[in-house]
Amino acid sequence: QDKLKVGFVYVGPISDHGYSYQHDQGRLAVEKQLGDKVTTTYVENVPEGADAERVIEQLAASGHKLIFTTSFGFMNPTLKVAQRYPDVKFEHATGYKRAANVATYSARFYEGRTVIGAIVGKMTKSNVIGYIGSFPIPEVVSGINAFTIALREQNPKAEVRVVWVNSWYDPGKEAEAAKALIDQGADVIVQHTDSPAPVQTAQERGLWSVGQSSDMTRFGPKSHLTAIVDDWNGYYVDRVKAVLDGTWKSVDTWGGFKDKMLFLAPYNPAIPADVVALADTIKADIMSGKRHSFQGPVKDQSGKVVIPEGKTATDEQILKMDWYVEGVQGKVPK
Amino acid sequence: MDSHAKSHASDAPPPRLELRGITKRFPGCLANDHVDLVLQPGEIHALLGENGAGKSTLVKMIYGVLHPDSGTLLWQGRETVVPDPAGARRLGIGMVFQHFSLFDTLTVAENIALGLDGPGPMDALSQRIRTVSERYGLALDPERHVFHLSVGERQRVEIVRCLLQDPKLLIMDEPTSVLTPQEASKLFETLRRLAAEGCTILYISHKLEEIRALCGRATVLRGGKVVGACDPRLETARGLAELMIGTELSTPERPPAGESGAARLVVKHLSTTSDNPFATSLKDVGFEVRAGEILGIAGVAGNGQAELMAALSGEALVADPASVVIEGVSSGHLGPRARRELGLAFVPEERLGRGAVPELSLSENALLSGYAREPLVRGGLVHFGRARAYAETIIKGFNVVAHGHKAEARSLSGGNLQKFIIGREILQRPKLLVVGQPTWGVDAGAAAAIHKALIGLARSGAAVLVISQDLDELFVLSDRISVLFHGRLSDSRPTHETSVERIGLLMGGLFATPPDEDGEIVRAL
Amino acid sequence: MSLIRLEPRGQASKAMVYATPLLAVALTLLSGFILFLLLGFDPVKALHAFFIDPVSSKRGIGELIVKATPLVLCAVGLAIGFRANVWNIGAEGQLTMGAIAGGGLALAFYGEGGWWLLPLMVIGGAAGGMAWAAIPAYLRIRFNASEILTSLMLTYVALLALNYLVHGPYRDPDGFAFPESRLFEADAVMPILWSGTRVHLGTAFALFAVAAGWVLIARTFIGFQIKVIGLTPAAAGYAGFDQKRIIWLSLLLSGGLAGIAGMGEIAGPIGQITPSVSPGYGFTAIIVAFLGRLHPVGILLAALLMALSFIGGEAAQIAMGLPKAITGVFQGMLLFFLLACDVLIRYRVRIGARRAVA
Amino acid sequence: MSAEFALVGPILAAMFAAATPLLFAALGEAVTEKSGVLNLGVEGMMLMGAVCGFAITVKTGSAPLGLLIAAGAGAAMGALFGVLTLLLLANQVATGLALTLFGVGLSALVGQGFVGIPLEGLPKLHIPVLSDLPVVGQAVFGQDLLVYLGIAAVPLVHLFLYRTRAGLVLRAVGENHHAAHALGYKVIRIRFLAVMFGGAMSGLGGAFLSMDYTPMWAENITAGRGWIALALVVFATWKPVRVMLGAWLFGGVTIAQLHVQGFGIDIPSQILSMLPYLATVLVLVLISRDVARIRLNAPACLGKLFHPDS
Ligand SMILES: Nc1ncnc2c1ncn2[C@@H]1O[C@H](COP(=O)(O)OP(=O)(O)OP(=O)(O)O)[C@@H](O)[C@H]1O
Ligand SMILES: Nc1ncnc2c1ncn2[C@@H]1O[C@H](COP(=O)(O)OP(=O)(O)OP(=O)(O)O)[C@@H](O)[C@H]1O
Ligand SMILES: [Mg+2]
Ligand SMILES: [Mg+2]
Repeated sequence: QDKLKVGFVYVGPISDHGYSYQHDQGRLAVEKQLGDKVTTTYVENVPEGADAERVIEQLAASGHKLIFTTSFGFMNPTLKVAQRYPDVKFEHATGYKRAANVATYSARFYEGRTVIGAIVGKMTKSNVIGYIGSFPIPEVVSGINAFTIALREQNPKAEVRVVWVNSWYDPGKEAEAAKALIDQGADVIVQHTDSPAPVQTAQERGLWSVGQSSDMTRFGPKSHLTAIVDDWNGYYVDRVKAVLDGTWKSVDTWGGFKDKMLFLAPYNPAIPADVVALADTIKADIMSGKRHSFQGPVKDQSGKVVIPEGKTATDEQILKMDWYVEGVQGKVPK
Repeated sequence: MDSHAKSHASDAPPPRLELRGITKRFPGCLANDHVDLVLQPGEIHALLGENGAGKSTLVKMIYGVLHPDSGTLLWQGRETVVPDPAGARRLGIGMVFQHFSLFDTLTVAENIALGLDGPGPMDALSQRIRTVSERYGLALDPERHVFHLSVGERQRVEIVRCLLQDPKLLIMDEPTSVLTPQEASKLFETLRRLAAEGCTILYISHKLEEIRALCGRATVLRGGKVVGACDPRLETARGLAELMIGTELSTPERPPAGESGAARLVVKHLSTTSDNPFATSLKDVGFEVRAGEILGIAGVAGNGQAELMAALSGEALVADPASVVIEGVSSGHLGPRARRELGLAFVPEERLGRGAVPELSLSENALLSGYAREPLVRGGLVHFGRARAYAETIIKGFNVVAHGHKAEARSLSGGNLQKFIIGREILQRPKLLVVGQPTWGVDAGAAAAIHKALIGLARSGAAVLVISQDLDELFVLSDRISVLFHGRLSDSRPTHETSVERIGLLMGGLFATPPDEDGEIVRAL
Repeated sequence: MSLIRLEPRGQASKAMVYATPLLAVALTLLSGFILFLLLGFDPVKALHAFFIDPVSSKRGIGELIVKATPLVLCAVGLAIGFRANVWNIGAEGQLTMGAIAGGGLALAFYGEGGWWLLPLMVIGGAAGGMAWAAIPAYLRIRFNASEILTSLMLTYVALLALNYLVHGPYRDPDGFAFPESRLFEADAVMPILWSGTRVHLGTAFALFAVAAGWVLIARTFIGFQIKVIGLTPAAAGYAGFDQKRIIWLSLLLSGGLAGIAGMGEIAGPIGQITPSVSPGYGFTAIIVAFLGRLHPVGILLAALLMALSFIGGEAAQIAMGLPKAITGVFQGMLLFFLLACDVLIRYRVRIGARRAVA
Repeated sequence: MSAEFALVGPILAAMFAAATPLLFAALGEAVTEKSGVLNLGVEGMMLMGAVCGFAITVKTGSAPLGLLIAAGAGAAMGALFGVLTLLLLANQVATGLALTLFGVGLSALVGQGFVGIPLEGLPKLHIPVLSDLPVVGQAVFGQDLLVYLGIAAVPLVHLFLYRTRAGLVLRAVGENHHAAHALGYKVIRIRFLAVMFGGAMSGLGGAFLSMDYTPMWAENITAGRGWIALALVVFATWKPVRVMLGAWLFGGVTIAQLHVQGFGIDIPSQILSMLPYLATVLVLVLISRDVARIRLNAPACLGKLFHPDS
């Protein structure tokens, strides 16, 4: 019997050691665990534009029965191709549109940001946190907010300064942004971009940093507190199995710590034990549902209560988040 | 060293340079065909020939810029290969090129340094330049940029560059075509002095009177072959010319001017300013050209000729429209196209690169200016058939030697291209023709043809303005002559009431004058 | 004196004009064969994947055309400018502005469109590209500022402007704040010309541009003026050709065509405004223009070849896991060969030393 | 107020560093262009320098060797360009663009095994008292060595171009290649060397990024800086000192806009990011009006093909 062909479409190079790299790790996990039943194919560096649809269709036309399209910009192309190939299953990451043969999946990255917010709140001395943003999309904005809420819970005087670099991966620009934030007094650099340059810069200046997408410890062993790491391995293996078993359904998966879709890189040994304990507690509480990253009351910058006492933010509120909580400097670009 | 000489009696000193059977082929043409030439120490030797005869090719091989396909070269009796110009300079060969090999944006000293091997520090070089240029009466400021310099001054740079290396052989390719008579005679003095010091001079020129005055021997090339040698002092200019072209030379007849007609071009109080700091401003220039006459404007290049040409052609617009009146229409504000439509035709001094596009065919070059007065464009579309026909008419009517209308302009010799351009303008039946340097670098035969055509045009009722530095030419052509100096124009004189000497003096400004009074003095003379 | 030297031909060789591209492709195949072999891939399979697979289906041919369309549109305009020595290297920015303007109209009339919307978007796209190209034109004419620099810098500005708009004013109100516009409604989408493929009306514009570009260059007096200005500006001044007009014309024309290309992408295969409209078509078009020897028909062929090399690279990734990086190397080689072989048109190669002189 | 003032030093420090890759690449390109060759492949040459310098340093542990190889890799790319445009007379604009495409691919291929490997940056200068001076201390005395090297290259290139015979010959070749040929200069050889020098400098600019600025290798690490460098050469009218000022202007505005964002000023980041580009255009417009100066400095044969027999 023919092996199942599984295709992966990446927006960046698999060698980015960040976003696309992590997805490719998931592909490799599939190969490793189900290698006797499946073959995998990937296409890297696919521009989010007219080209995406062609690549996806090319995979569908060449006999791939399950195709993972791993960037938000692939959403509409995926749906267009899915319409023409009803017997092919599609999985689109981070999007919000589904169809009978298109499932969506994403990770609750903000959960990780809550934990690091608490850690950073304990570690900062200057009470100024530098935050490097890629693009002002809800995923990043909700991350900033979750981080800030947890940060100020530990340290009400702390404030967050955001610099947008308008790129997911530009080491030079990210380093420059980190320098600017450090020069403005930040003593911890948090990033929601994919290159290790901010970690390197923080290390050079003898300050703390938090990585993103993959474990960046080796780029700044003295600086790297931890990192939020995407983990698609389990999900990909599950979904491929579902196709093999014939149990695949179009669902929306939005997994957090509990679903092992993200984890934190090993803590820096320099983090005091009580802070580690605090972080572990928060993580455990999130997993058990005892705690939510957006637990009322949450006020926006004007002081208005957006999430009332006793409530937590709905998924829709998080998915559409385009406002800052108290404690973030500046305004969300619109 | 002398003992190595093979072809000469061992007691006679060997010639400075001997060429034997030099042959050079270019794609599609045999430029030099078994050329033999002997140059003795201390002689001034002329190399004569029509445009395209192969003179420049031959001397470039001597200087190592080109390499012969076959033949041998003996330097002071010894068989030698000149690998490149630096090698030539080491042997003691210097050369002044027909088309200057100068670098506009570099200074005089830098330009000269580039032509020397081991010029030493710049300061010392500047000092040497001053010394040498004073000794030979070729004033030069080493610190100036070349694009500030007049053509004559540029040539001085080239000459001084050669003199600085104490050459044993100095090659000069058409050096005087850009000089005033006074400058030319000064150059001759320099050359005679050099020759007296033992330097050999190989001299190329189309100005046969000069050759007669300067050179002791002449070798004539035709179609790449040596066709004769003579002592030019014993020949007439006409005789030399006929030796060159191989047939009889017809000199243009100049029928007496008829009644001069209506003023076709009236220039009044024409002054220009330019944002280019290196331009010469015109100051209150005024003249008129009437139907049926030829007005000559003499002057050394750099005295405002370029600016006057631009102001007349419309390439530069002037502030006051009424300062240029063509056919009764104030035109100072009109561009070239509108002026052409009024009846102006125009032959610029630069042929290749202004008057014609080198890479384009003759039929396209016919279209270049022909569009204005010939029906070559219809509804925005080019009528290539008619452009071709027009080109062929020009080629036929003006005896242009070319491989038909498809030939690229750059493939034509200088004289033939000039005939083509002048033909292109004349065949548009202009009411007014402005010509700059009509025969610069053009051989005697072609020059005669061009002169004839210009005179013919004037006699048929057009007004013709000729701007030239060649006084002989102006005296052949013009009914009246003015002089342009430092941007000011003298009043015109009927040609027969003045003399080459007087005009030459005016052109050189060889009288002490405070600059602000130039105009007055020019007018007074 | 070297053993191999180039000797100018009296006239450009007509035969070589057609022979050199074939020679270049042959050399590319040969060296590609060696490259793939060295990297441990089956060369025959790889070359097949690169050059044959993509065009062995109707869909593949359609994709080739879709990919070549914006390249042709941009390159035809650029070539006209390059002929006149107008160095517009900012077609990418003009393309982006075309998308911004044309797409903005689609969004502005969302829900109230009609048959008139698409023509309006085409005009808007062209106007957007032209407006963006008008800035370098104005700065060059008025201030003598090099259009090389200004058009390049404005490209970055345009890309950032697009980025700003999709995060803000153009953002889909129902799109969970993601940086994309709504999907265009039917009235704002380019009709498909060849059913079963994505070949859209933009291709017709591209073909029209090729034809019109050819007429302009080869037949019109304006084309002649452009040629003269490009070859010898002084002769153009002498003939009375207005250089400023030609600068305006060629920048507006290339900007307008690039704008249509950008608008064609968003209203065609993309169907909405996204942060990245073009994967560098405006830059690639510069190579295409020169590969096509600045001739519209040549550009058409060069664009197809470039498009094939992009699509072939993807096909090779899918078929045999050839990394993207190798595609870039291979593409570079193809271009080098194409550019280098052109020397044979004007020169012939002579082997053997020049006859030693005397 | 004083908080903002205290930022002047750090902003300057960051500006010098941000300008360095641009400075190297643009200086090299200025020399190349002065010889009459327009090489648009700067981005590709920078990438090859970046990846080779990084790879060698990782493999051998020797940063000087890495820099040497980076320069060599850039020069090799320049030589490739030279073969195509100077010997085979290919169009320079198109070949330069193809070189960039090729360099992007080849550097990614070479760098495949070097992604995700950390590297110590190059040593910083620290002069005990001076580096601790307020405001200028960090900026002027506490930079990476390559930053000083880049700045030192400015007077060196200037002296070479305007005070040495070789520089004079190079300018002459760029001004009028036919005349230079007639005087016996080896136009092609001189241009070849100039193109290789430009490549070597681009390689160093790229290596500064991968070995020092953000010591790591990533595909396309130059992120378009090669293009900016090209624009700066035009901006500077081919003058080394103005190349430096242009690089500082661009780097300075880049850094300054990040600070503005950090202060939370309510201007969209995309608009702020446009500022370096707009500032460059603005200054260019202001200085371009002096036509004579541009004419005096622009190499008249830029981009023109040269064949000795025609
Ligand atoms: N580089 C070249 N390639 C092809 N043909 C050439 C080249 N140089 C010269 N020729 C041709 O060789 C012939 C001789 O040219 P050359 O320049 O030696 O003539 P000349 O006697 O100096 O003419 P003139 O009096 O016009 O200066 C001409 O037919 C010319 O067209
Ligand atoms: N773009 C061009 N550049 C140069 N020459 C051209 C061009 N186009 C055409 N020609 C040449 O012009 C000549 C005639 O062209 P064309 O066929 O348009 O005219 P025709 O048909 O002879 O004239 P008519 O329109 O009066 O019948 C041919 O020799 C052709 O090679
Ligand atoms: Mg000659
Ligand atoms: Mg016809």
